[in-house]
Amino acid sequence: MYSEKVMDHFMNPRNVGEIENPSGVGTVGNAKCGDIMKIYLDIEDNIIKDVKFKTFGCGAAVATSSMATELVKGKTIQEAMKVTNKAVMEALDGLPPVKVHCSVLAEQALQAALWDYAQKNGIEIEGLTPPKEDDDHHDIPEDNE
Amino acid sequence: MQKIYFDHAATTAMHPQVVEAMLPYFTENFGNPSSIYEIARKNKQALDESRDKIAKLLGADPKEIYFTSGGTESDNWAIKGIAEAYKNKGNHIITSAIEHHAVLHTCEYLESQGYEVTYLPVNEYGQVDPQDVLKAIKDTTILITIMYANNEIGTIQPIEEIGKIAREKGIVFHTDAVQAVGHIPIDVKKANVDLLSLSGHKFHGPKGVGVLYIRKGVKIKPLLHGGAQERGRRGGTENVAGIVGLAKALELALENMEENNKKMTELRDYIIKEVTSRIDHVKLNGHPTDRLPNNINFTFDFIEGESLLLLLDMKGIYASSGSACTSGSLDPSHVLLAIGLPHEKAHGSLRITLGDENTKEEADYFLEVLPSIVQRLRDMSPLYEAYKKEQNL
Amino acid sequence: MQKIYFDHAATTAMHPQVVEAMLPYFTENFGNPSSIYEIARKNKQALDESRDKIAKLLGADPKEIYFTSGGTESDNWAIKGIAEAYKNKGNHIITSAIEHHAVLHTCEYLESQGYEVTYLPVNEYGQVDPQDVLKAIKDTTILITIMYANNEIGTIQPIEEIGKIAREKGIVFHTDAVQAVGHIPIDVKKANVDLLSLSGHKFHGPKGVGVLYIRKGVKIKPLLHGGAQERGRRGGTENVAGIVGLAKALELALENMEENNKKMTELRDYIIKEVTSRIDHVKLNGHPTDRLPNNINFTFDFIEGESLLLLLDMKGIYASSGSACTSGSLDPSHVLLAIGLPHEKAHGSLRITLGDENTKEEADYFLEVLPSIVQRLRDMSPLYEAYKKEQNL
Ligand SMILES: Cc1ncc(COP(=O)(O)O)c(C=O)c1O
Ligand SMILES: Cc1ncc(COP(=O)(O)O)c(C=O)c1O
Ligand code: FES
Ligand code: FES
Repeated sequence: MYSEKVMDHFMNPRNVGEIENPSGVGTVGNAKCGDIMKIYLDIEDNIIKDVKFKTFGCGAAVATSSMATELVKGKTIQEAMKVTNKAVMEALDGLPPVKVHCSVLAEQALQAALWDYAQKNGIEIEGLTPPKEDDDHHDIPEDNE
Repeated sequence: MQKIYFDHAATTAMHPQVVEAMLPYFTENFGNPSSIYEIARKNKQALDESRDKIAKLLGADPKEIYFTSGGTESDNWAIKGIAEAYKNKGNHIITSAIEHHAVLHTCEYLESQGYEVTYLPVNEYGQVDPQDVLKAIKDTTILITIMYANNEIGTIQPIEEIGKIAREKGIVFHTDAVQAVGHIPIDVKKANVDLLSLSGHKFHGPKGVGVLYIRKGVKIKPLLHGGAQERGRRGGTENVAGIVGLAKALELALENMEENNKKMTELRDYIIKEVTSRIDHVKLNGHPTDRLPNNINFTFDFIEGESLLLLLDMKGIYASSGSACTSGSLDPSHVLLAIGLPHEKAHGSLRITLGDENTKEEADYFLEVLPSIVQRLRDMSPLYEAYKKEQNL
Repeated sequence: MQKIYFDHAATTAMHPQVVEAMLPYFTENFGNPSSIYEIARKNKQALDESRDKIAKLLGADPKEIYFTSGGTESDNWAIKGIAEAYKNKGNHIITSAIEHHAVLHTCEYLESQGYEVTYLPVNEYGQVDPQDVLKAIKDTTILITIMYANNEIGTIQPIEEIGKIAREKGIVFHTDAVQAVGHIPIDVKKANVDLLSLSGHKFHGPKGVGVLYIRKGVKIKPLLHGGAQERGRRGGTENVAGIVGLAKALELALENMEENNKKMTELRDYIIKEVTSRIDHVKLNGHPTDRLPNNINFTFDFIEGESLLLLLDMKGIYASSGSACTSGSLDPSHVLLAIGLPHEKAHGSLRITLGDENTKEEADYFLEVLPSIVQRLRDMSPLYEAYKKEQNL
C-alpha cells in the first residue's frame, strides 16, 4: 500500500518531539477524523533552525509529518512556504489516493506554525493565510464516475 | 521472523482437506449440474450432498439451503428479497446500529426506495435489548434483521429471544450469522430465525461462496434473476467446487468446535488479562462473556489504529482495526461509536481474532512487543502530550 | 466407453494451468485483500494484477473491470444498476427476444417495477437488425442490452453497429458476452460497448466468478451493497483465487484463440456438412457464418430433445438441448421460437458446442452413432408416423 519511503519515514520518523519555547507552533486536524498534527518551529534570522512534530494519525500522517519537517529544516521561511502537500508527496514517492489528505494536513500544520510565528513577531509572510478553523481536509474530490 | 495471523474474522486460510475435497470438481467432474448427462450428474450429486450436509449441520431441511456468492449477497438478498415480497404488508424494517455494512448499506438503500428503517441502539457491550425490538415493532414492520455476532467486537446477540418476539408477532426475522457460523453452535430452529446468512471463508472454507437459509414458507423475491437454479430463486451456474468446499469446511469446523473453542477462549482471556494489566489507558470493547471465543478488541487511548497495525505488521503480527473491508476508508468504526466511544477512540482500536492454530507462544510474543509499540506511538502523539500536561506528569 | 464432451457452452473443465495458478491463494496467500498487513498485500497484488491483465486483454482500463460471481450477477447488475441510475432520464429498455434468461428475467422483473421493455425480434438466423434498434429508441430509452453471441444457436450479433447507434443517441449499451469472451476476439472500445458481462467457467476458468466491464463515466448503482470493495461499487470479500483463475483462463484462451478457432471451425463445418447430408429432415439453426466457431445447433423433425440427449449420453456423448439452465424446465426454447420454429420443433434441438480438445475421431464417432439414434426415435414418434402417412411412404 505504502511506498518504501513512506514506510521508512513511518518506521523511523525524523524530528519527533517538542521544542521548549518554540518560535511558532501549529496544530491542525481533528481527533474526530482520526488525525492531529502538531509542528514546532525554532526560527532564527528567518532560518528554520529546528523543527519537531507530534502526530496522532495513520501511517501516512506520521510519514508526511516526518518528511515535511525534513524538507524545511535549515531552510528559510520563504523556502518553507514552497513545501506544499504535493512536494511532500513527491518526496515520499507518492501516497495512495485515500491518503492524499494526510499530506494536506502536513502542509497545513507547517503553515499554521509559520502563522503562529508571524503573529507573535508581528511580521507578514508572503502568501501565508491564517489557518482555517476545523478544516475539512478529508474532503478530497472523488474521481466520480 | 515468525508470522502470527491474528485476523481470522477478516478471513481464514482454507483447510487442506477443504482444498482436497474441491479439487475433483475443477477438472474432472466439471459438468454443469443442470445438464442431464452422466458427467454432470456427478456434479449434481455433489451439489445435493453438500446441501444435505449443510442443512443437517444447521438443523435445517435441504430445501431451505440456497447457495450464494458470499455473506454480502446473502445479506442483500435476504433484506431486499423480503422487503419486496412483503411490501404489500408494510414498509418498516428493524435492524441494529452495529450491523455489518452488507446489512447497513442495504438498509440505507431501501430507505432511498421508500422503506422506513429503525436502527436500534446497543448497550455499552454492543448488545441489542429484545425489549427494544418489541417496542420498535409497528403494524407496518415486515422484517427484523439483527446479526448473530458482531465482526468487530465479537458480541453475541440474544438471537433466540429476538426470534421468539418476531415469531409471536408474525414478522420475518433474518440474522447475519457470518461471524457466528462455524464458531459457535447454531441451530436455525432453536434460534427461531427465518433467514440466516453465512460465508465460507470465515471458517476455513473458500472465498466467494455463501449460503442463505430460507425457512420453508417464507416468501422471498430473487436478487439474481436468471436460470432455474436453486429452485428458481437464484440464477447462475453453481460454483460446485466452492459449494463442496464450504460444506466440507463447515463439517470440519463443527467437528472440532468444542475443543477449539475451549482452547481459544483460554487464549483470549489470557491476552485480555495480560494486556489490560501491562498497559495503561486500555479498554476491552464488547461483552466480557457473551462474545465469540476468538475475538478480542481493545482501544488504546491517544493512538490511532492504522499506525498500531503497521508497527505490529513489522513484527510479523497480522491484526486489524475495525472490519477489513472498511480499512482504507476514513470513517471511524460505527460499531465503536454505537457502544459509546468518542470519535478519537473509535479510530484507535485493535482487533485480534484467533484461530485454532494460534498458540500460547504466539500470544506471549505479542504481549512482549505490544507495550513498547503502544508507548512509541503515545510518545509521538499530541493527544498524549496534552494529557500528560493536564495531569502534570 | 469413450466419453466425448460436446457441451462447452454449458461449462468447461478448468485448464490445469488455471488450477495451478489458483492453488497458492487457497492456503498460502489467503489474506483479505482489504487488510493492510504483509500477508494480505500479496493477495491485493494478485487482485490488481488480474485486473490489469483482464483489462489489457479486453482493451479496457483496469479501473473499468469489476469482479462479480458470474455471468448472471454481471447481467443483473448491469441492467438493474443502469435502470436505477438513469431512472430520472427515462424508463425504457431495449433488448432482444433471444437473450439469456439472466437478461430476460431481469428485464421482466423491471417491467414489474414500472419500466417499459422492448423485446426486438430477430431474423431467421437469430440476428438483430441494427435498424430495428434505431427505430425502437424513444426519448425515454435509457439502456440497450443485446447479447454478443447466443448461447443456443451461436449467432453473433452486429454489436459494433448497434453500439455505434447507441453512442450516437447517447444511450448506455450493455452486452452479455458470456458466450463470446474467450471464443472470439473482443475489444470493448472497438465494440462500442459501455458495459460487458463475462463468466469464467465458459473458457476453462472457474465457476462462480465473472466480470462486469463498466466504461469510465457510466453511472451505475450497486447491486450488492456492503464493504468498500471494487471501488465501492460491489461489496463482498473478493474471491481472490477465482479471480486469479479467471485472469489466467482468459489469457490462455486468447493466446491460443486463433489456432483453436481454426481447428474448431473446421470440425464444426465438417459435422454440419455430414449431419445434413446423412440425415433427412434436419435443419441447422443459427447463422451459417456469423456464428461462434464452436457452436452447432440442429433440429431434427419429429423427435424431442431430451430423448435424443439421453440416447447420446448412453453412447458417451454429452451434448445439450437448449441452454443447460433451462433443462429441467418444460418450456420450448425461446430462442428457437424467436427464429421462427414452430413449437414442436423448438423442443427438438441438439446443441453441440466444441472445445479445443475435441478431435475429428470424436466427430466421426458421433456421426456414426447419430443416424441410428435419430431413426430409432423417429420410429417411435407419432409425428413421424403421421408424416409418413401423409407422404404415402
Ligand atoms: C449468454 C449467457 N449469459 C449469461 C449466462 C450466465 O452465466 P453464469 O451461469 O456464469 O451466471 C450464460 C451461461 O449460463 C450464458 O450463456
Ligand atoms: C458480519 C459480517 N457480515 C457480512 C460479511 C460479508 O461477507 P462476505 O465478505 O463473504 O461477502 C462479513 C465479512 O466480511 C461479516 O463479518
Ligand atoms: S491522517 Fe487521516 S487517514 Fe491519514
Ligand atoms: S412429456 Fe416429459 S417433459 Fe413433457
